[in-house]
Amino acid sequence: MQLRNKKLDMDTFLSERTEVMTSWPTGKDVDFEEGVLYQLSLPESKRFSSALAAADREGRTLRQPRAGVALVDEHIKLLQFLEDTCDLLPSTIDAYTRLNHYEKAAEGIARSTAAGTSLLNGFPAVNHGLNECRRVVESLTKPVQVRHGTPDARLLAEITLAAGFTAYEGGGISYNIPYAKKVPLDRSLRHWQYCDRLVGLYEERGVRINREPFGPLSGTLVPPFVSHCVALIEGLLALEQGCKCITLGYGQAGNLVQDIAAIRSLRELAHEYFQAAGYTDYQLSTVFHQWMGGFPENEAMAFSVICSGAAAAALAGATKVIVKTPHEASGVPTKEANKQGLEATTQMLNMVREQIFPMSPTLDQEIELIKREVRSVLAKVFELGEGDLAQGTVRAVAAGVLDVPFAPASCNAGKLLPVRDNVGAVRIFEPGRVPLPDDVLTFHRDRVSERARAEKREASSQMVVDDIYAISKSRLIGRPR
Amino acid sequence: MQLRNKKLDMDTFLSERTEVMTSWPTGKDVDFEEGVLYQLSLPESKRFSSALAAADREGRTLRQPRAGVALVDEHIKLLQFLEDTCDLLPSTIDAYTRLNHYEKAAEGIARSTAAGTSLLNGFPAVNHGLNECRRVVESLTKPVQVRHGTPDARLLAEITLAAGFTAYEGGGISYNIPYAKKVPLDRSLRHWQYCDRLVGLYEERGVRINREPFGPLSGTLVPPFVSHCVALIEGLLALEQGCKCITLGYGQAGNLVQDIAAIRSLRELAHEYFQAAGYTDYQLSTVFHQWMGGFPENEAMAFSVICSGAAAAALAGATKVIVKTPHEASGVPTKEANKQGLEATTQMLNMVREQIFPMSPTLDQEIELIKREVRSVLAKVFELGEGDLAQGTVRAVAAGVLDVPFAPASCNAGKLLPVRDNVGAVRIFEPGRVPLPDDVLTFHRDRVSERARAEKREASSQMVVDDIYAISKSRLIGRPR
Amino acid sequence: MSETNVILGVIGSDCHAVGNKIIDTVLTGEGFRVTNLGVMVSQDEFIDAAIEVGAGAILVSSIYGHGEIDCAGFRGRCIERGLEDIVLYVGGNLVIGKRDFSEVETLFKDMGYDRVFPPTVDIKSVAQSLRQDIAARQ
Amino acid sequence: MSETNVILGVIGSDCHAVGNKIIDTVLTGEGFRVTNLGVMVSQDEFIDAAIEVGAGAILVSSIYGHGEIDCAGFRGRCIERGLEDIVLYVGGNLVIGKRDFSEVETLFKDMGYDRVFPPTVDIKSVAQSLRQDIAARQ
Ligand code: B12
Ligand code: B12
Repeated sequence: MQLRNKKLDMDTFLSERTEVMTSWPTGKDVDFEEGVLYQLSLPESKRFSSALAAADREGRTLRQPRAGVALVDEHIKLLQFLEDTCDLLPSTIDAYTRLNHYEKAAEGIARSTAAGTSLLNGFPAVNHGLNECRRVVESLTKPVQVRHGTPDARLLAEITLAAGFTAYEGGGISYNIPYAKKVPLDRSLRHWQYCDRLVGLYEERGVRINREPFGPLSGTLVPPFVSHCVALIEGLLALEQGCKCITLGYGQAGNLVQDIAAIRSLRELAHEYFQAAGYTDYQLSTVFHQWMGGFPENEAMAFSVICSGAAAAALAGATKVIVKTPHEASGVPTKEANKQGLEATTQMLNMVREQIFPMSPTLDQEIELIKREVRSVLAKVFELGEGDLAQGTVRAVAAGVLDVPFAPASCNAGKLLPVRDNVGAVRIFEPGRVPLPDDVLTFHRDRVSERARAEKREASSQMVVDDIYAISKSRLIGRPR
Repeated sequence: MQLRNKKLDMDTFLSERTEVMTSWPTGKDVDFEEGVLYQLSLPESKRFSSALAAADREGRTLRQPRAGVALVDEHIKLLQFLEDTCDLLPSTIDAYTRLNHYEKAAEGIARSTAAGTSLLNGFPAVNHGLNECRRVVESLTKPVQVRHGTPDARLLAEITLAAGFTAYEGGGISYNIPYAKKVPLDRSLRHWQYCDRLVGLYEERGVRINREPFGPLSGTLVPPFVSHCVALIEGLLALEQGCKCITLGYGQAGNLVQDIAAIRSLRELAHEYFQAAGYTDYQLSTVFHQWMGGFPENEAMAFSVICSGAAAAALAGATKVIVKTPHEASGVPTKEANKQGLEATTQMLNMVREQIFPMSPTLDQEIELIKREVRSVLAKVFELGEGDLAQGTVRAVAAGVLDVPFAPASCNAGKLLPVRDNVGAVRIFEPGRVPLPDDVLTFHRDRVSERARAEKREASSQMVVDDIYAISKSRLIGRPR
Repeated sequence: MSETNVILGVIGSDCHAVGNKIIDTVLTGEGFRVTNLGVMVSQDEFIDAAIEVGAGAILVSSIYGHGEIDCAGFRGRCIERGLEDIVLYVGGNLVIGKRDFSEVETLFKDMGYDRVFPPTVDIKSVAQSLRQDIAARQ
Repeated sequence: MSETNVILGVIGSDCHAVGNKIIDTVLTGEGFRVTNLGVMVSQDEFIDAAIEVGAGAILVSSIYGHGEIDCAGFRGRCIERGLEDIVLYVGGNLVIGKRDFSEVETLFKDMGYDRVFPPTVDIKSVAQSLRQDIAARQ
């Protein structure tokens, strides 16, 4: 069947569902109707969408860590340990589960039990199954989200949503291109239509599940318009399947003005595109990810990176911020390090929250720039799809119109090369085949030349590599020493 | 002899000098001419003024810790440990020495030797004397400043300057009102004329010594105009005695716009007042102190406070930043904690340095506000002095025209009460007898009322107390919970 | 001797004035008659004031790190000068450096202080124990 | 067998692509003939490629934390498939969590890797030892 951006009809969904639910033994425990009842029985305090709505109303930025370990009891202990210091909880899924390698995950669980410590980089929710996942939800007082990186996340969604998780991260582009190598894009888009439809079905039963496309993509010098295009497309695809609570994301680039402009433009563009597509009944929020690229190994320096992200999130007015830890450069954090990241973030949010970043022509210009870039690329996507957004997306990625820098997926062109300008904003060094207005391209070129002149060297791929390492080497801009 | 803002004549200086040099045995080792030769023999790399000039030229913000322990070898080890991670070094003097209680300092040295750990809160430079101080300077590669809080710092200046320290902090107001209880202001001003004149004499022999009035005063909700007035007066008094290299300081208030406006207005006002007074041949720089009030005990949170200060310093364009540590709330930091503060600061400066905080009407307005406040108060100071700044200062403090909040000195009125407004800027709750234009007072009153309305309570001294505790309790503004 | 008369001050060469002003405000608000000697108070100045007003307790602050030196011998001096039963509290950043509070507490209790407080203590809660301790000594 | 032929890839289910691209660029710049298998490479894919191009070394990356599982048994598998002498390097965030590097090094050396690298290693310096190690095995 050809991929179309159209609500999946119930027959298609149900016949596919049978297959999904038998793809691993734990699928059989899930009963949708019973899941709805379970979700309806949860207190308001565990509902993600309610927390987001309240925060948006009060202009607060909520704190969410990443966290997941192999064994259920340890996972619960970890989240309980973090719960006081954050507003929203995660369950970060391990990398085997993300690629549906449940046997490997089982091996990881077994080895972890034997070793007495987690040997998996996340929580293998599918292997643990419905009841164990419910034990997680029931041991906590705050809303819990599934955070992963799974091109085919159907079974994971069925299990975790029935288990009372109230938010689900991901999308057909954002959980393919940065996370997979050979998964065809139309396949991951199709599988995410299933997930979105499932969320839509819960919504129809009165259960609001928050859906969050993964904003930061490769986390490495992604220009705001690139991730915005992906976020807006995935938002539209989700709305079509009946999702109503959407959180669009963005990963900190490091230049404060650009980061604030990114969050503000993202929110405005979302309303623009969602409403143009005829959706009016939706709940929108934004998420700001603290720096997603390479971190400094030194923990005091890592705190600084964390704090710069927390400040930017608050000044930008993001609804929530995803928090890093001082162990980021080294490995999955201990629960103590995880909490330290949250504490530093809390302090910064509390010190910055009430402050207002003044409007200025510079900020206005940056917001306008991002909007024009997004509109230019999305116009081409719609054009390529001859009106169908899903088809347009597949073709746009194939054509390099949508192009994510430094991503592993073979469907991605990888021709666009970003680089920082002389004030540290992420600009375009090589546009590849991304269709941007001429004056916009000239603007980027001028900004990059300005930096090249300041550094007395040509802009080159070496400059890009220097920028990739920069923050881990205690710089924003990878200048020659 | 009546205090006058006039260069001390050589006879007066020399007869006073005999008395100073015999006030403690180590005074006798100092020979001014030999001190000049020693200073002239130092490499450029150890000269504070050169480092500041280079930084100002390159638009960089230099890092300086606070550090001082009882024993010389431990003090050297401490500074050597920090040297790589900073640009400028301190020797923070212990509190007994600051009050000329050299016998007590001697007891502290003896007990520290016995205990094998420092029992003093700083480096007792006078007791250690000339040669031991030179050993400190010679063991280091970077410029070293004397940082203290000494109303009568004449002997300390004689010893440390002859020993090769190339910068001297303090001033007759800023090292009296926050640091002493019963020292008459005219006396401390007179003693600081001596220090300034000594620096002037070095200058006349071709040895540039940097002079830095202590900006933050009580470190507790000091409105920018209050500390600016003191800084400008002390700058003018120092210039009169022949000092040529002046660094004016300011302690972070916590609202980013206000902090940036403070540093920018400080620099502009300094040129305005210095030039109006006929000084043209001087070297000006600024110093931003990371938050000087109560810190949170939690170290991750303390990192956040440190980082917010580092970011503000860089965005404001201060020439140097004085760095706090994660141990701030608890006690004199270990050398490791001290280095961590520097590392976090380094990372933040490096990530923010090249960024430009956009000009905006809000920022302009804040700069203008501070300038008008300062001009209004200083006009009164000059008026009270009938043209003499030193006399004007004594009378202005006595009259509550110059008024430092929360200071211990009995000469200080303590009638001015500051409080934060609804965006966290420090405003005036009770002006006391500080002469500000009516519209300025109305502005402050409106801002405070706006906050009071938001908090649904009257502005009161409880609100002020809440603000004093706020940052240590993980808030900028002391809102009721 | 009024049971709510207390002496407050910051001992030694210590200039930290902010906490002192707050303690004064809070204890006064709680109904104590506070004689606040401010900063830089010597042992004898504390004792003089206590004798003068017939205080039930002396509250010593030391913030700047020389507490170990400045506070030593205070109980002995009180006894010498006839204040056998006076309640002695001490609080602040009592020693140099970040040290385990339980260690610091022992150190100062051994010096004869009745209670020892870290900087994070809530002053309202102190008011309560202060009232009790003074009553117990009457 | 060309002494500068090397195989590069990220083992297991690991998607971290950035470091891989950089190692490729640097080693290519240093004159190696790099066969870069990219991310998510199985042990047998590494060996197939090494046999195909007659590589002197295999450079395994593991960034995502499952290195301890994914990298085990690789030396044995190389020997089984006839690559007795191949130089085996491994680097990245090899284990779960922040662990002392010397421990990690021992763990992976015991698995039969010739050299083990932390994420902070300078790739240019690796090029040098790589050349020597390959030469020594010829
Ligand atoms: C960017 C990033 C991502 C991006 C990756 C995008 C992409 N496709 O490339 C995204 C967001 C998608 C991502 C996803 C995940 N990530 Co990730 N990610 C990072 C991050 C922040 C930077 C990695 C990076 O690009 N660094 C820059 C490059 C240049 O450095 P590098 O990768 O280290 O490579 C260099 C060296 O390691 C060395 N090297 C590497 N291999 C070899 C081999 C040899 C022989 C030699 C000599 C040298 C060498 O040389 C390279 C070049 O200098 C790191 C943390 C960090 N380092 O700050 C975490 C990190 C690597 N991620 C981690 C994890 C766990 C994950 C996830 C499982 C999600 C999760 N649970 O958090 C998923 C992975 C899913 C999967 N299937 O793999 C963990 C690994 C934990 C551990 N080992 O204990 C880290 C360390 C974060 C953390 N502290 O938890 N991640
Ligand atoms: C503001 C400040 C200053 C200002 C003080 C202005 C003024 N005159 O008041 C200035 C800049 C002048 C200053 C100077 C110095 N300071 Co200072 N200062 C601070 C700072 C940042 C905040 C203090 C404060 O006002 N807190 C807010 C008030 C409300 O809290 P508080 O003072 O702790 O008081 C409360 C409690 O302690 C408790 N409490 C106190 N006493 C008692 C007694 C009893 C009985 C009870 C129940 C409770 C109690 O209740 C109070 C109210 O809640 C602290 C560090 C911190 N806390 O973050 C360092 C700190 C106190 N300073 C310190 C030092 C060493 C100095 C100096 C010697 C300079 C130096 N070497 O760094 C000089 C002192 C010179 C001198 N002669 O005293 C050290 C003390 C180190 C130690 N104990 O190991 C600290 C801890 C910083 C540090 N980590 O190095 N300082």
